[in-house]
Amino acid sequence: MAQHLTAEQTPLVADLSQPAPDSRLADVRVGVVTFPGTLDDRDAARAVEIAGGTAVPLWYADTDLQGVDAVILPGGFSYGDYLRAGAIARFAPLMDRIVDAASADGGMPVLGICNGFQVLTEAHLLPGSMIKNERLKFLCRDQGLRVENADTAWTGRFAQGQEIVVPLKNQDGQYVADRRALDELEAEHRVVFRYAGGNPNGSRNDIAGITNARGNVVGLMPHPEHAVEPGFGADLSGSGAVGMREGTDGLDVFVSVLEHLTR
Amino acid sequence: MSETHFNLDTIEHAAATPDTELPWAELGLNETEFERIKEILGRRPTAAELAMYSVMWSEHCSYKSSKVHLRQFGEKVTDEMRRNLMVGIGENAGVTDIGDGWAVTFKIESHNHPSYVEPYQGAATGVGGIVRDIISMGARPVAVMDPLRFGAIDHPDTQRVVHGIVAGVGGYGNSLGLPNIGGEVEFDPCYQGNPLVNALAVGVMRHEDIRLATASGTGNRVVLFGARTGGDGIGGASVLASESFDDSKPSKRPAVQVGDPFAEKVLIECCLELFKSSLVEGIQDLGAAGISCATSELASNGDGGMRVNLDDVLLRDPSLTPGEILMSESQERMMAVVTPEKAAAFEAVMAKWDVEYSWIGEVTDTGRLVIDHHGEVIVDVDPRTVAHDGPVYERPYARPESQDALQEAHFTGSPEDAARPSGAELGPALLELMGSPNLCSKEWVTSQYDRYVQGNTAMAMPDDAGVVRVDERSNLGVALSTDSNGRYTRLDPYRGAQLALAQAYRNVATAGARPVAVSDCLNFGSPEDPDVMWQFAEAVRGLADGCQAIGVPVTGGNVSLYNQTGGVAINPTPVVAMMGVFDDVTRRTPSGWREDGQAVYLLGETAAELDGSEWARLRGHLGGTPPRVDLDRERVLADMLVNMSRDGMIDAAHDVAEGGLGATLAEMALRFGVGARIGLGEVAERDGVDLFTLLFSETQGRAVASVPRSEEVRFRDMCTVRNYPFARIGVVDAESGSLDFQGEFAVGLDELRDAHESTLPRHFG
Amino acid sequence: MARIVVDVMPKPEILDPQGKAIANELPRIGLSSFTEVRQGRRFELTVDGEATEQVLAQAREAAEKLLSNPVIEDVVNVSALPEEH
Amino acid sequence: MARIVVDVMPKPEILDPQGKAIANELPRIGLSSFTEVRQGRRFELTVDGEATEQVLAQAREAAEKLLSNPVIEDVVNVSALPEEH
Ligand SMILES: Nc1ncnc2c1ncn2[C@@H]1O[C@H](COP(=O)(O)OP(=O)(O)O)[C@@H](O)[C@H]1O
Ligand SMILES: [Mg+2]
Repeated sequence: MAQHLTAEQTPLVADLSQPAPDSRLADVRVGVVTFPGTLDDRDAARAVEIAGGTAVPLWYADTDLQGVDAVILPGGFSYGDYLRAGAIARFAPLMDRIVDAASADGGMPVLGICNGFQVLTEAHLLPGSMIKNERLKFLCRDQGLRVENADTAWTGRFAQGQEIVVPLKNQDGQYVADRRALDELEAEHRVVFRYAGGNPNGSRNDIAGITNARGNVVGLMPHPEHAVEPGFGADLSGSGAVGMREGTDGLDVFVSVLEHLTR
Repeated sequence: MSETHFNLDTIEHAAATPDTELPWAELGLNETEFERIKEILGRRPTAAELAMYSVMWSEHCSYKSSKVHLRQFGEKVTDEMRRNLMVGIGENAGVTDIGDGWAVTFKIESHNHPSYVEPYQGAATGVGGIVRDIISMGARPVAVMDPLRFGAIDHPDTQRVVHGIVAGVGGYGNSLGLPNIGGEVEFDPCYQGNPLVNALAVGVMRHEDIRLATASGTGNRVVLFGARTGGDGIGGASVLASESFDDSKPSKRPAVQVGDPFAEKVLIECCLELFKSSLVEGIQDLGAAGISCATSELASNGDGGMRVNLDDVLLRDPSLTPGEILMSESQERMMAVVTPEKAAAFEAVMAKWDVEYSWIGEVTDTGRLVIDHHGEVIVDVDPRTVAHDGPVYERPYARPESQDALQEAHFTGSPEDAARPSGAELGPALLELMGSPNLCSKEWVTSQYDRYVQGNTAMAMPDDAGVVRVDERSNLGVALSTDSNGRYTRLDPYRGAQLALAQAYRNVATAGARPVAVSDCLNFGSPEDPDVMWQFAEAVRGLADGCQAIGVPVTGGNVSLYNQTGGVAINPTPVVAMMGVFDDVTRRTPSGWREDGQAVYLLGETAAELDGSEWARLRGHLGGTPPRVDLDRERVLADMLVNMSRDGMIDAAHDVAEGGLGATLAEMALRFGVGARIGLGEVAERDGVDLFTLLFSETQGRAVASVPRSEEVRFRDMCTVRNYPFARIGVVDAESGSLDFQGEFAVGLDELRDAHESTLPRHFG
Repeated sequence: MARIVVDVMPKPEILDPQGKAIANELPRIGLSSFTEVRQGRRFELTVDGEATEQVLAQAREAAEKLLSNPVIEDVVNVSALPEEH
Repeated sequence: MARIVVDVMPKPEILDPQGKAIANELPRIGLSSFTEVRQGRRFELTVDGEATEQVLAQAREAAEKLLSNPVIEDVVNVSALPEEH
């Protein structure tokens, strides 16, 4: 069993050069894809490094996954979110490789955050889609989430039902799917995160994040990578008040996948 | 083809047809200016030359009315002020050394008029423009801010303007991945037909990465890259497409510019890659006056000349005339100078990011800017005469006769008057103030902006300053605040500008950062009105004197004139942006207390200064003289706040500004939802003011801090040693859920929050 | 029940970043016939009863006042939708 | 030069927040004939030459593959634009 890296052990600053506390985790290579218009790629890479893994930048136009063990599709506005969020990015050459690797026997873990989630739905790796927020405005706030499924590659460190707080920031965050797809998601326990303390955008069934049947592909709208570093995280945490910007509830998403891959 | 066909107005043709009528008046030039152009050239200008001179000699580009005053920013500098200044006024943006080999560049600019015509796109392209200024210095943009001013909150047109502008600032900034870390929102009828959209961007770089807008090295190539050139922003200059110059049918020119934030995001990354590999010798963004500005500035800042072939410019609209191409303000474009050896590497970067580019010319040793079109020379000028030798006006100015009467109309509000509540009325008064359009929570606005992206935001709204980390290893970082008070400045422009400076300075210091640099955006009415010109002259003088007094230089800025509706000018609104430096951003001071039992201290003394205050505004009063400014005292206060923060003597601090001490205490309690017990009797007695005055007067040089019990002795010692007045005015009370002014009145935090947060949603949904 | 369609397009001289992004992408997915793409909006307004001339007049007013931004967009069509739909 | 129009609308069962906001606003500006509003997208694709059957086929493919998301949207029309425009 790999050594857990707790939030207290995490360095205060993203010192990318420091030796990771656990060399087995450090051996895990997590690819972070940059599309034109991707914005939170450096943040996702920083989160991977703070969690103890190794972040590998991947370029959308390449066709080589560089032997990474997992992939993150970060947030942002790929192609300006023009047409529909994620609609153009999904045709990137690298996406074919990612779809293959996610569907292959090994079932490579893939995490789509915000725009990355939108890309995954456009690529049909995950069901449903996102439309404009109910109130039609971009919304940035600290958002409560309930972890509904702690068995995916990206949520193993959480407890079932645990409440966490991470930043939410998007304009097209309202999750929609038809009745059948929703029923199937619920029946198969594939809702991974649900909004807690108020649905911010009108998403069906308060859904904030879902997974595929195998649990290796996860997409969510809020941003766990923005709650990983004390001083630069959320103002709140699921386990009560913390200091200003001290909330680091998102870190366990990244530690989870490192542990999952070193099990 | 007719003789006067625009495309054929070559320099030869111009020399041969000296008497051709030219539309110089339509292009905004006056007769003297036109004569001067002829004198410079020794002939009449070609249509293309006329286009260039007219845009470059416009108020916006040449600062012809403001130059004589702005000079003071350069003259009133001390060695102390110069110490950290790496690039000063005159370049696209100033650059300040913040230590450890890091440099920071920031600048604030206006996009007022376009944002009234088309609020979303006007605001969006305002953000886009200022960000390109920052990139062109060689920096990676890391944050934006947006001081905004709107008309009356309940005016029907305010809806349109507010929704559009806020969505536009957010839509563009969010898409670029730049955290929005602060700004201002003010509502006042004077901005009804002329909202102010000022946008600030800040960028960081290593010292060695600073780039300048110069074209040097004969034989180096000039490249235009990014978006294609369209008819945007030619607007008033559409005479260039009209029948008098072109017998083909007049083409349509867009009334407004549309921003493409995706193109700009790609342009940012693409430029950073160019800088990293040292692929450009000089670089310039394309903003106002487009190619005219970029070519003439690059060439005149360099050591030679430039030859450009206009046929090589990629066009979005093929019907553009040469003059229009030169004037077009299409967004998301850059111009760079590249050595021939690096051209291939440059092209590879463009290919990687899928950015269109075209080589349009080269650097020459002629000292002339020569532009060809269809194989003929249509421009042949000394670039300095276009870029730097524009007209300079000493506009007449005089103190308006009405100023005395205005200054004598003090806010009197007698104690019996409803305008001056006392006793039990003070609770409702505080609630009314905290729910007023200008002191209410701005969350409705700020929640539409991404403040997290890039992962380096250590502090943002609603605290006193925005704070971003620059160096992820050392936690070195900067704090920024923007401030202005048009009402104060209306009452006394000299003092008003200094008040804006003092507030921005104090905000940065309250957050815990050492103030080091200023940028400013001077929003005024028409310079042709002597009253307005007087306001402008006084404000600049106040700002320059003020900067000298606090020892912080102006590094750049922007002047926006002609802000008026009909004949009525806006309140003069000099927005001051202050930057401060942190050795370690994790030491920043939040603006609210949270630890039960901590002592609450007030720094500074309170005088009866209600003229121009928010309270007076609530009662419909504007008159008298604004609060006094003592910048030496501000220096002491700032120094104390920075040291107290660094040495851990305070846990929270918030400056006292608009709304007075009452607003400060209410905001501190609301920040983390923690109440306090406050006793103001002793301070009122010490300062000789009543409770109403103590709560709502806007005397400067004050801040409130919460101090851990263990630090009280050190805290008091520091104040005593520096001879700064202080008073222990209360205790943080985590249980009470209220702000309890003991023996006087109490307001529940729920009630307070409701008053504070419901105003904007109630008006804007 | 009847439906009225309102079509709104960006003015030809106005930059359309969305259309541009789509036009760039189409050849990459093997569709290279198109030289330009413009993206606009289509509204379907439902009325109880028939699409009378009076209702159409209201739709035209809606198109000008609310559904389009006359500074950057043109209303290119307001018409009743044939019933098949 | 010819133009082809592609119209895409949100599926009837998918909530349309923009349409809803417009429907709420219309009565406020005095236009109360409409019981529902849906907002979709209209694309105009330009081709050099004529709108041949082959070009139309490409447009249909573009509509299905890129211009619409079948999970939430229907392509309601792909047709050549009459030349008057
Ligand atoms: N337009 C805006 N954009 C971003 N932040 C804003 C805006 N308006 C106000 N804020 C933020 O809201 C907070 C309160 O604003 P204000 O009362 O003007 O601050 P102060 O009085 O400290 O200058 C500050 O953190 C400010 O930066
Ligand atoms: Mg403040």
